[in-house]
Amino acid sequence: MNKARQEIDWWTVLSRAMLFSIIWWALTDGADGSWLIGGPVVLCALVASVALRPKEGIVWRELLFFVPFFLWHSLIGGVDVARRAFHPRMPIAPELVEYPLQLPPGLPQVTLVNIMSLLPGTLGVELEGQMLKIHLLDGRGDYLSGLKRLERRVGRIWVESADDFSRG
Amino acid sequence: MEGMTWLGWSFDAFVGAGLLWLAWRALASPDLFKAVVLFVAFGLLLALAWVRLEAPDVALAEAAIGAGLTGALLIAALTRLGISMASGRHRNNNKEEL
Amino acid sequence: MTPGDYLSAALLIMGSLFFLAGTIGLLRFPDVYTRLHALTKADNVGLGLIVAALAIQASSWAGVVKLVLIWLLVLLAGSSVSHLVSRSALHRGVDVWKG
Amino acid sequence: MQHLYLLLAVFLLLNLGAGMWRVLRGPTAADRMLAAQLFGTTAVAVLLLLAELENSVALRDVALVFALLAAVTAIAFVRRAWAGTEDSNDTR
Repeated sequence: MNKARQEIDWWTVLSRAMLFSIIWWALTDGADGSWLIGGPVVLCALVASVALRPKEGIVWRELLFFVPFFLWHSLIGGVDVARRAFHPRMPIAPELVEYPLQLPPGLPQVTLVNIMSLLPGTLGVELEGQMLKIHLLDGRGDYLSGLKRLERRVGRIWVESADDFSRG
Repeated sequence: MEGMTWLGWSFDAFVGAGLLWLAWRALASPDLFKAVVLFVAFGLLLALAWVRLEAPDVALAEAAIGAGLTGALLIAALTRLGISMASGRHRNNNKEEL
Repeated sequence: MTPGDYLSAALLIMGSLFFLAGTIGLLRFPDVYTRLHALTKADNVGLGLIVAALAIQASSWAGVVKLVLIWLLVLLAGSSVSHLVSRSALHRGVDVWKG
Repeated sequence: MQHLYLLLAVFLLLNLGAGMWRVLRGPTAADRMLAAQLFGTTAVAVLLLLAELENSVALRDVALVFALLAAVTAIAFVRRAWAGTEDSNDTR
């Protein structure tokens, strides 16, 4: 268990404490009296999440840049699929393709698969090592460049070791 | 205000009719897996009915227990019983009875 | 009606249209995989627009955060479930429909 | 505004009814499961609209529970019922 031995930097603890506090605050609609329970709950969540934290860390700045990118492209994805569903001739040409991944296994790959399913035309089907099976709604278009860009972006969000947190 | 009550009534009418119909279909379905999915849908609609009856606490319980957990438990029970998925691979393509 | 009301009314109507698109896709598309495309993408965008519309109307910031939290949960559930279902469909040997 | 909320809630409910067709027809179990997933998302939207309509915060909590549990049934389905043959034999 060298994971637990890793140095726990204060930035990780602080950012997570803040995140959990915000979630509690939102869940209770900002009721003041709720902090009597909320304090211990946030503390428990903090302890659990720091103890169970994966070896990859989040670069918050990259995540912040990723949010508008994701929102815009998932909107395009929705419009795209809606257009195909409403279109009288239903212009789809589904295809199952394999895509070699550059991302390291674990969280980065899983994030990619999950996010991909919300973006235009792609659906992550199966992850086998460094090979990802993707179902395309329309195999005729250019999907590769979009995927590569998404992969690079996801790769920048996750950094290898937890110590790099603060430098994000 | 007139339109408001009319809309409210039509909402309630859809929920009520949907509940009866779903209950009947779930009981009458020969395909047990289909019955489970119908039951889950029934739970969702019932939660909406509780909301309309101004009982959000009951709706909360119904959403958690009725639609969430019971569906999962019923599926687990179905698998444990060893009843093959009637709509699995072997009957993939034939049009089944409604 | 204030300008904010008009904006959120427009967002609400657009969101509902995406829900309609999701249902139409679910009914029209030919196989499990394509239906998953329709469901996850259209419904999540639809819910996102409705959440945005209600966030404009929300009276407190806590309400806004809670709405966003609900949307994120649905996003997470939707994308994970679509991955799991398509994966097991592939394992079960459900063929990919080709036009 | 109030009219719009209720109108759209009715519209989404009708949408749900249309999705019912997929539950009845299948053809595979996964298709039925997908329809159930659609119901979950639509129900969250309807609940949020009703919460706004009745100005009740408690209803948003109901929507939150729906969102949390939306995946449970589907995951139980994938893990238990629809996994490959090697999983369907175990009696855990």
